[in-house]
Amino acid sequence: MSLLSLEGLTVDLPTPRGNLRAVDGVDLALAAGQTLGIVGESGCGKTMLSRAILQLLPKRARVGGRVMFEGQDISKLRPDALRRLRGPALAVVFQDPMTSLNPVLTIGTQLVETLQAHLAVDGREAVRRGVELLAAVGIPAPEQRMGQYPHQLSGGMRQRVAIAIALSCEPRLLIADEPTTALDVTVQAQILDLLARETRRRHMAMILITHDLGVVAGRTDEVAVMYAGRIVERAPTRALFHGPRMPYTEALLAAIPKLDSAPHTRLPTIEGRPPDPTRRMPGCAFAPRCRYAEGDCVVGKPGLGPVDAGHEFACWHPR
Amino acid sequence: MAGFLSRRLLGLLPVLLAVSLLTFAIASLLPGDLAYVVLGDQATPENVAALRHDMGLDQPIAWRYLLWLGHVLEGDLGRSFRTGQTVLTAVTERLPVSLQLMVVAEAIGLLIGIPIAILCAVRAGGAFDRFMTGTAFSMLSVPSFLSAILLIYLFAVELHWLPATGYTPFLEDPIDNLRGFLLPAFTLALGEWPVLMRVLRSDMIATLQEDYIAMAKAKGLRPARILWVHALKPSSLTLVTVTGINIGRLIGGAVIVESIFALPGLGRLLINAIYTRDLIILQGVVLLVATGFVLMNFLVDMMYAALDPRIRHGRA
Amino acid sequence: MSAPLLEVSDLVVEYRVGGRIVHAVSGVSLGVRRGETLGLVGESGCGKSTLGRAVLQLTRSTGGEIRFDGHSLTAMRGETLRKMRQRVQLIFQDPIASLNPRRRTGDIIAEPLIVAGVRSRAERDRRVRAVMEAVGLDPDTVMNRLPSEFSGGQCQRISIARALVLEPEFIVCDEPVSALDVSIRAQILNLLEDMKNRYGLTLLFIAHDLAVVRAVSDRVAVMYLGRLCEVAPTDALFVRPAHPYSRLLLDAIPMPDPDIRPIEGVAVGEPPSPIAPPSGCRFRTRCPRADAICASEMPELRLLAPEQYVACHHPLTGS
Amino acid sequence: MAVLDATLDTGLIAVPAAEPATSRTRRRAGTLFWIALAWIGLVVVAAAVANLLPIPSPTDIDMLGRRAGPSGEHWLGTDGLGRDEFSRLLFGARISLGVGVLAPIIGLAFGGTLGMLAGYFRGRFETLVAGGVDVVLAFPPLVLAMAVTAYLGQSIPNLILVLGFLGIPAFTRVARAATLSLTPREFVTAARAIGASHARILLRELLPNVALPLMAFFLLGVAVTIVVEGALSFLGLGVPPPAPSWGIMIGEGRESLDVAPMLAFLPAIAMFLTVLAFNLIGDTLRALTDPRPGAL
Repeated sequence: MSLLSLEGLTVDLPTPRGNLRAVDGVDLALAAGQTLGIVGESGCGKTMLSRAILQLLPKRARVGGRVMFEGQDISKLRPDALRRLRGPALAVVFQDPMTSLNPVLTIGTQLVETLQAHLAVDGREAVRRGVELLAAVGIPAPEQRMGQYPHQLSGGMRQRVAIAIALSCEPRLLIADEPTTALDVTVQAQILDLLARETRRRHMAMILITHDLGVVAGRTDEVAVMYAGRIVERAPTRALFHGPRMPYTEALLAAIPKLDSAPHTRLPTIEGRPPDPTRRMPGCAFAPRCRYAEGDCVVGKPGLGPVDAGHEFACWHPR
Repeated sequence: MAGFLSRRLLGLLPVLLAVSLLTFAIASLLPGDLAYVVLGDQATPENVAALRHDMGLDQPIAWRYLLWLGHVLEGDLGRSFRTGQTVLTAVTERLPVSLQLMVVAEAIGLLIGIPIAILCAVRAGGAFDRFMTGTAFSMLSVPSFLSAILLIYLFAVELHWLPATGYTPFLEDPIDNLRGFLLPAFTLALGEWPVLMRVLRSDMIATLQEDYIAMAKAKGLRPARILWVHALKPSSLTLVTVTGINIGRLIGGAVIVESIFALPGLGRLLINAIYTRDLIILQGVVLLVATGFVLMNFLVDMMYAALDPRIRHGRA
Repeated sequence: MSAPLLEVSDLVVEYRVGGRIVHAVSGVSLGVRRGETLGLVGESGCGKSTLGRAVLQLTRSTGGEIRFDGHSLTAMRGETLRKMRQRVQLIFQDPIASLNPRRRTGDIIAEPLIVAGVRSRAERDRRVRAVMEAVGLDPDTVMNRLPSEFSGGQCQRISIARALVLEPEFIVCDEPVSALDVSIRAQILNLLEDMKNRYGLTLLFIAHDLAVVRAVSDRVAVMYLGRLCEVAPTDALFVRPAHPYSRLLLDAIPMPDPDIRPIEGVAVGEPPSPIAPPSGCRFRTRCPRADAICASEMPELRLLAPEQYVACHHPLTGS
Repeated sequence: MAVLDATLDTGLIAVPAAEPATSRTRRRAGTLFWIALAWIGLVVVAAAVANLLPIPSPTDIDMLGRRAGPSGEHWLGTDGLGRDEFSRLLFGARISLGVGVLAPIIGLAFGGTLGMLAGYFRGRFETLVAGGVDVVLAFPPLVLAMAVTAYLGQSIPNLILVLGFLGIPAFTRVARAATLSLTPREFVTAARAIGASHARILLRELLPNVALPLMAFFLLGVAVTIVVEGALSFLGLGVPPPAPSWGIMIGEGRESLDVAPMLAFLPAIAMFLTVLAFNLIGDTLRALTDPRPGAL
């Protein structure tokens, strides 16, 4: 049985310009201990997808489909039951640790309250475990840090604190939503290392959401590519990078500047831009920008079909 | 923290100096010679000249300011030439009445405003929220003298529940004292709560959309803890400022309310000083009120630093 | 070899924040030759953007000199400086913030012409239309719209058009693509290359993304905490970096290739604060090769290989 | 009304974009907005044509017909001195609106300029301006207005001057805050990079962006000024009698609350509705202040 499975998940947001379908029928499964990368450009719905899994969508959002976690639909859970799940089962690391940590509470408070909300520990024990966690995520002088406020730490340290909080109750699934986008490249490498190490050590499943194909390449078991609210291709990481079937994935890979190409080589581009998500279109959402598009592409939406060895894609004319 | 405090205290000095200068300027540069005011219409030029000399009015203005400032620093704010009372006695006699009025009014305002703001923010856009924001918005357009009249009409003229005017010192009869204060304080509070409520509501709504609230939910904290610990503290910064500033500003409202309800407070003292052209009292009271306001602002800043560690650590 | 078009010598930029001095740029010397693209890379806070703005004297320098085409910009004031600025232009990172939200596109692009004293409305209109077409915008549809009606990529085109309309010789590109999605990024990078060829531009290309810099630059300068670490031809820098920091930057990039396993533990720590930079070599606190001399003596930029300059006591040689 | 001053200060500066306008509340604000505009239009027209209408003079005293009920001759009856209530309401609108609009114009002109210059040039000048604003704001505005009008003499021009002066600090704050937040934006740097002069940057780049918040604040300022003028007149320190001002009418009506409450309530309602209308329009404008960055 998979740890998490999404079945026909949709998220609709009412906007002044009409209904915005942020997530459009996503099916996805993740086994325990596996790491899944979700890649997509801004506005593709990857953040809404993660918020839907976490049940943290804005109130006005309408959700369809099911979010099955360990066999129960968590979108149907009562608030109490959901609360008990968050922390010990499901945890999250957000993009910007500056905004995801409360600026007026000390790091110690934010760590300890999480421990005390779920584990039967007294104050002293919670503090002891908090210090341990900070040390585990590579924060020097953890005792001192407990009394400090987020703004007194550097960006990388703040993200380590956020990770420590997320790990505090030993979750079975960690959702990391662009965890390194706000950080510098040398710090990004450290944070990605830390996440990889902890998922291995704790046999924890992780969904790593990012816009950067480079981030998922070396650190995930599987990758799903999102475009206009749908998953357009999903495959074991190596298969996806070596043999992308969906033209969007192919184009995305080609558009990245390579470290080994000569200067002043022209980059292959994807002309145009993603469709307006408030407008429903009958065919494949990528068709208007696709080099291989034919008449049938604008008529019907291709479904996500499995080919071999877990490689699935949504395209009428795959590569 | 000590450094922060001393820096802020040092910054107060020029402001207070400017406040004294402006007070003095208003009182002395305005038309209307004090000597004429004192002596009345029958003054002869000789009398006036003599009095001007006695009062030091023939000295250069800068010198007069320094003299006055010197007296002020010694605690001598002058003496009314109408009643013979010193400014200090007049103020100490009336200050408690105004303070009681302002504090009770602000407390009622907070008591109404805070719970409503929180309820509105939690269900922003809901029926209760829309009703209360609409009400608050309308209340903002009701000047205090209007609500005073409305309250008097309702509770004193029609229902006869509360006295329309009158003041009983607290020590004489606490019950009567409170009954007398109820209408005036409520009048001011009616204008206060919408301000406080709107400020807290919009800050709270903004805070509730922050990532750290999503994070707090994702950590599985209880809703009560999220609301009271994670959301309220960062949202209350503007509320603290407005509360502080408004306590100072209520003195303006107190002038009207005290004169309508015949309360012997600072506001009445001020307005009487204006009616009778009692410059010394006016100047003294204005100086004290403005100084009080500056000090109140200082306190607000300190509260701010206590609430927000970023300011405490010098990253305003 | 021609004389440099832009010559920065011993540039120092310091400013005060809350009573403390930030050492943003501390003694940087650099030349940009006519017609080349010099890439300037470094992490946030290394002073690369400050350097870019100092070139236009938008940030006044504290010491040193900047010469453009033989004229000292640092010595210029008032009217002469304003005239000179029209030969040097700037493209910003955030395409939306760099356009006035209340002015129409046509007016935004015409603004430099008005400031430069082009009186004739017809002449301005002609040149605005010409430059719009050059950057791939349709003048008739774009002219009367507000920036808020455009996507990030299109705003960046408008921004580029504004920089080009006076036909400058030199453009400082301050992270021009880092706010854009991968598919749009390639379009803008290609556009910059085209414009460079068409208008005979010299570019100072500031970025934190080494792969992007690789794609456009002839030479690359690496900056760390207000100082230059290494200046080298692009190929040399990417193939045999001589400064340990250049090496670290290269190793930290997440490669979009699943066969390259990320090396864990390549990066340690985070850059210290530019308010209190370390003595001697500023990178020594994170450098695996640091020893006593690095703390006591500041390394000067010296020639290591043809055209490859490095500021390090213990440069990497060989591979 | 002192309360309202604080609302203006903090309401506008501290929380410009925090209000989440769900589409429904927006639409509701839409209808209310037009009703408010219509009401103000009505009041303006009534005030403008008051002396052309076939109504009795607002100052003719008729001691025999005091506090008369509505009749063909006196549509809304007469006040405590037998003056026509309807006529006094219209002529009162003239004064309340006149003072209410003219005084904030002074504040807008001086405060707006001062604030923009301070926010743009920063440095000592800004410190000085900000300090001056703090000092003036330390004085309760109503008290200051009372003191100054008492000594300058009660006249409508004096009232406008004093209330206008008292509005300067608030306008300065708004303009400075808006300018401060705009100046570091890249489009201003871009203007400097093309060699635009300070004057051009202030007028072409900054002013169009500062104008809308200032305009919103101006409308809220009109509301506040009407209230302050009313309060001063109510206390007998504003518009000199026998000129009809809503404040004076409310003050006079208050004496006869027990026998003729309408004499206080009619001008009170007029004032409330007008102030509410200005607040509404100002607030709607404020909500629109930030142009949302376009496409999703």
